[in-house]
Amino acid sequence: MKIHPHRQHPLWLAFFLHRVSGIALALFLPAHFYVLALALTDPSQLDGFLAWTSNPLVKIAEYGLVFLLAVHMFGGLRLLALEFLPWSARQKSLAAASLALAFFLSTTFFLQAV
Amino acid sequence: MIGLKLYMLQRLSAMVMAPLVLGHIAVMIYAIQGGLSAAEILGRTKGSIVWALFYGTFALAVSIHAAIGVRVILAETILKNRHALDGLTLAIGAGLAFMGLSAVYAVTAS
Amino acid sequence: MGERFSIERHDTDILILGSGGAGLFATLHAQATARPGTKITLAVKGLIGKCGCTRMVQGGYNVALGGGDSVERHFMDTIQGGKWLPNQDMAWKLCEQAVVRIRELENEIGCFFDRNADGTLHQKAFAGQTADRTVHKGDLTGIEIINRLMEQVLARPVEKLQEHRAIGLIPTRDGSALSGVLFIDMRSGRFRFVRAKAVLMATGGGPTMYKYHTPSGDKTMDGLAMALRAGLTLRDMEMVQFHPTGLLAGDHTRMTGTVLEEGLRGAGGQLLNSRDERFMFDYDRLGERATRDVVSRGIYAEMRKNNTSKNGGVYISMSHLGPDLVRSKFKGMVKRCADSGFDLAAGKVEVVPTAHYFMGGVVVDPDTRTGLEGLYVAGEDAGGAHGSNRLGGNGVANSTVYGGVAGDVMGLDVGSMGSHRDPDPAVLEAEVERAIAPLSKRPGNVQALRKQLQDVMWDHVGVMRTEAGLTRGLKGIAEVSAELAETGVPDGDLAFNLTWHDWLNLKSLCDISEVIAMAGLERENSRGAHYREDFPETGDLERSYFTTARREGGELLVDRAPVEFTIVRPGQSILPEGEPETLLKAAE
Amino acid sequence: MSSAKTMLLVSVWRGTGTQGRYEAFEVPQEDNQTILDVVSWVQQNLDATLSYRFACRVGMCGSCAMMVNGKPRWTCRTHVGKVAENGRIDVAPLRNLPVIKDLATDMDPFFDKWVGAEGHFHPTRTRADPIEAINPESPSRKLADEGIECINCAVCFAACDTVTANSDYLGPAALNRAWTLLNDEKDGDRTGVLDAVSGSGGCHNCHSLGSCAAYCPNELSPITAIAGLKRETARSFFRKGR
Ligand SMILES: Cc1cc2nc3c(=O)[nH]c(=O)nc-3n(C[C@H](O)[C@H](O)[C@H](O)COP(=O)(O)OP(=O)(O)OC[C@H]3O[C@@H](n4cnc5c(N)ncnc54)[C@H](O)[C@@H]3O)c2cc1C
Ligand code: HEM
Ligand code: SF4
Ligand code: F3S
Ligand code: FES
Repeated sequence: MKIHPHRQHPLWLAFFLHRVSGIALALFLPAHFYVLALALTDPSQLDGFLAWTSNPLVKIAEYGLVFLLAVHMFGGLRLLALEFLPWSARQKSLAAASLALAFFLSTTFFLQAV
Repeated sequence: MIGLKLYMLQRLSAMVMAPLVLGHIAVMIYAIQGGLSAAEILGRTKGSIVWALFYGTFALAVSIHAAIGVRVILAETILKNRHALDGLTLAIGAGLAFMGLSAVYAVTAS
Repeated sequence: MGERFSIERHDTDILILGSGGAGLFATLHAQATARPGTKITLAVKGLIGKCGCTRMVQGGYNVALGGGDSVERHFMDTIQGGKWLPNQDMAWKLCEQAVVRIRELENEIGCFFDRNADGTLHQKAFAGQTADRTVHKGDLTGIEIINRLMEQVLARPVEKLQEHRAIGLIPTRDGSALSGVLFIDMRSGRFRFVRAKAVLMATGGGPTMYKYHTPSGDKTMDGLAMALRAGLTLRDMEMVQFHPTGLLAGDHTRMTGTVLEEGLRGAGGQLLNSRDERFMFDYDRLGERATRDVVSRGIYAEMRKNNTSKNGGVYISMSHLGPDLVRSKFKGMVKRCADSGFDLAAGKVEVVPTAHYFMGGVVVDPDTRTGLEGLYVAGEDAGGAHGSNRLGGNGVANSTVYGGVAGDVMGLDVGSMGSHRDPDPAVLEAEVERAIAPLSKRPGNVQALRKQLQDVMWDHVGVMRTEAGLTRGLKGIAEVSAELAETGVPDGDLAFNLTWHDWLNLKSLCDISEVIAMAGLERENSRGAHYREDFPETGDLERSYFTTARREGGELLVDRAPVEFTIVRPGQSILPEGEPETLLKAAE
Repeated sequence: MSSAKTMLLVSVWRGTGTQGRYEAFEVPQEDNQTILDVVSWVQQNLDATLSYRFACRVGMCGSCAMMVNGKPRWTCRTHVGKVAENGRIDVAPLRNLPVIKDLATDMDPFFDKWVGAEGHFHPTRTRADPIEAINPESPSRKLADEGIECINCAVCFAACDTVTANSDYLGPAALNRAWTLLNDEKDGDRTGVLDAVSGSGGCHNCHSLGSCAAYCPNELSPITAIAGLKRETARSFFRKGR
């Protein structure tokens, strides 16, 4: 996929990541709630599910999920900072820093998980 | 297509969630160390008002936040009708809140 | 003529042509003055507020705001700058009303001009002034003025006809009054005739018939050409102001001719010839800091000696001041030069005198009324206020002051006017025929002809003039006109057809070029912007005359009329006894 | 003079409304040549019917903006050498505005939004009053000054994908103007401006994409101005509940 020329700058990419992670989280959320609600109706099914999650592939998927959450959160915090704190120019470094933090956090999670 | 009110709701819910997400991830990292089981999770959460409040707030905030977020994306892509948008936002928000609170109830009610 | 050239009809009460300082102010004032329900229409060749020269004003706006300065002093500077040729009543009203207009701009329109540390307006002195008088917004004063005016107009219920080019003033059958204006709706290529009870012409002159020129591309003397055809009298038509430092970047770029600001020379910029010598001191004691006309002539003389830069001009050099200083002090200019590949801060930039402003225009009274009932003229289209030379900063003051006056006067006048006046169908048809003439001719190169006219005007009717030269110029203009009459434009799609409009532009320019050359022949002395090498003297000030030009039948009649010294006579002053000649600290 | 001229391969969008296609032209390359010069050369020498718009030719009027190799630019101040890619240049009408013909767009929607953002001064004094003394160094004046030199070229408007996606959105330039008004001590309708930018097409629709600031030829920063509006509207939301 070619990124349109007028979009080739860091802030646009930051927006793109934020949006993609937002949608992904929104799609995942009902599933997550559903699984947890199983606890009420059928705890054994939940256990089965949790066993399934120790599968390495699923682990990677989970890692991805936490990564998305972290990306989205720090991206969102970056936006909140931009919008509510009267500072400005350092946008690009903020965008980069939030990505780095997200990466760090999710990697920690991943390392703990394996 | 959002005005000041929806904007404020989305930003406020985001601010509420930020610490909760951090907390959630921390719990997960901690929990995962011992390998998770349903019993273990439930053992911790069942009957705990604190956990109920923690996840209850989270569920409400995320419902509001995600519903508005999805609304914006829909409005900018495929759904230009204002009434349909309003309806859908409400439906998504309510749906998520119901599912979310059910889940919280499931894991915390004793 | 068929369906294609049918004329759409339209009515309004007040019609305003042009959206420079004059047109926009007229719109606002007419709206405020006229009875509620009066329909006001603003028609413009480009987009509202985005064309014309007011937007390009850099230096600022002259207005006497006290602190020692006075309307009297501003007036005396204007008269002396104009070498005693201005219509004194107009010059007076300009200086007097500028005070009101600047308050209006700040308080009602929302402009914010540069301030002193104590919060008062900052004022500086342009050349030819005896007080710090020029109000400004950095060096982008025009953008601030026009953007704020434009917003006000856009926010009001005014009818907007954008990209509507006026091509003819259509009188009534008996010729006693104006019926309305014929337009080409440029976007569709269709004709539209708009009847109006009162019409303001504020199309802003624009001497773009010179090889090097500063005004925006939409200005091509359409207004004066229309007025001439309508039988109105024009005055001071020989008076073309040249700015000494236009950017010279080659024939192929539209950047060529655009202004490098006056302040560069003021700050110590040096003009160098091909041998890297400063030559201005050969021509004037003040060197580069002499007035615009003197420096323009100095550069022109040096160019005639063939001591020229690569593209045939001279160089301006700032680097001796220290590139960093230049970069910080003239940020906009440095960036602009860099965009077209020049390093103003550390290198040399090629410059050439460039046609900047047109002092000549329609004869009007101080209320902007003309000899034709229903027609009003303001701004650069109107002659008289500046005489032979316009002081820097008096241009935008003139257009905003008289635009406002026109709006007030029209707003009141339409109240007492009855119904619309019907047009003379013969004139209407003749104007359409004139405009569509090139569509049935074999297409040729309009651009080459424009270049040809620009060379003729530059060489023979330019910075320095002689009888022989002006006569050659007239011949050259006639040749271009004749060839243009035989040159066609592809008649395919007329919508947004720039080449058709280039043709019409050139037609207006040819018509007015002829008048400039004729008036130049008529003035047998040298005043302000007009310099005759064969008549270098100023002439008797007491017996000052201005030139007039009028078309009658097919003939151009050029004449002289005595200047009436209604307020002050040459050699006298209206400043109180004992007032110092200048309030400026002597320039080192 | 140089020997054989290098030729630029110029691809120009031709058409009206939504119908159109690219046409290729060869234009001799020159020193000091701008994109506007290239387009003019095509009209003057190759195709007399090519439509485009310009006025001042020095970056003051904002009439000449187009998409050049996919990016919005003021063409009269864009040097060919800066944007040509291997001697190739694509020129198209500005994004996000209706096309009248070829490279000329209808800028009315842009200005309608300028007005919609309450982008005009609201006086409290008249021409009979003295001019207000204002400290040029005051924080609010400095904020206003930062955004005031907009030439309404619509480059930011064309760069912004939110404008593309959301036809109600007022867009960066109009909101930037609203922000300068809000910081103008002389302006008399703060509430009106805040209301105007809080509607369904208001500042809250901005996703801080930043394309506006990345392409503004005058180096203005609408993204910063809009953040300011979000802050001010939020503040008034808490204070007055609206
Ligand atoms: C680069 C530059 C710098 C300048 N700097 C200064 C300065 O610092 N101080 C100063 O006092 N003066 C300055 N001037 C002069 C000043 O700009 C003019 O004196 C003044 O702005 C003229 O105003 P206007 O309203 O008469 O015309 P303009 O502002 O030129 O407006 C003319 C309008 O008429 C329209 N028009 C033209 N033909 C037609 C037609 N056929 N049909 C419909 N509409 C038409 C045009 O599109 C335009 O909208 C400068 C001029 C230039 C070019
Ligand atoms: C943890 C803290 C979170 C923060 C700080 C946060 C912050 C934000 C912010 C500021 C926006 C607005 C972006 C814009 O309008 O440009 C946003 C959008 C969005 N958020 Fe979140 N968010 C968080 C968590 C979540 C979660 C858990 C979900 C998923 C369920 C989610 C889903 C969305 C969606 C779908 C959008 C719309 C994206 C868009 O408009 O591009 N967010 N978020
Ligand atoms: S903010 Fe910049 S890009 Fe946008 S219209 Fe103004 S000058 Fe042009
Ligand atoms: S590009 Fe558009 S989304 Fe906002 S930051 Fe600029 S207006
Ligand atoms: S032509 Fe005026 S900004 Fe380019």
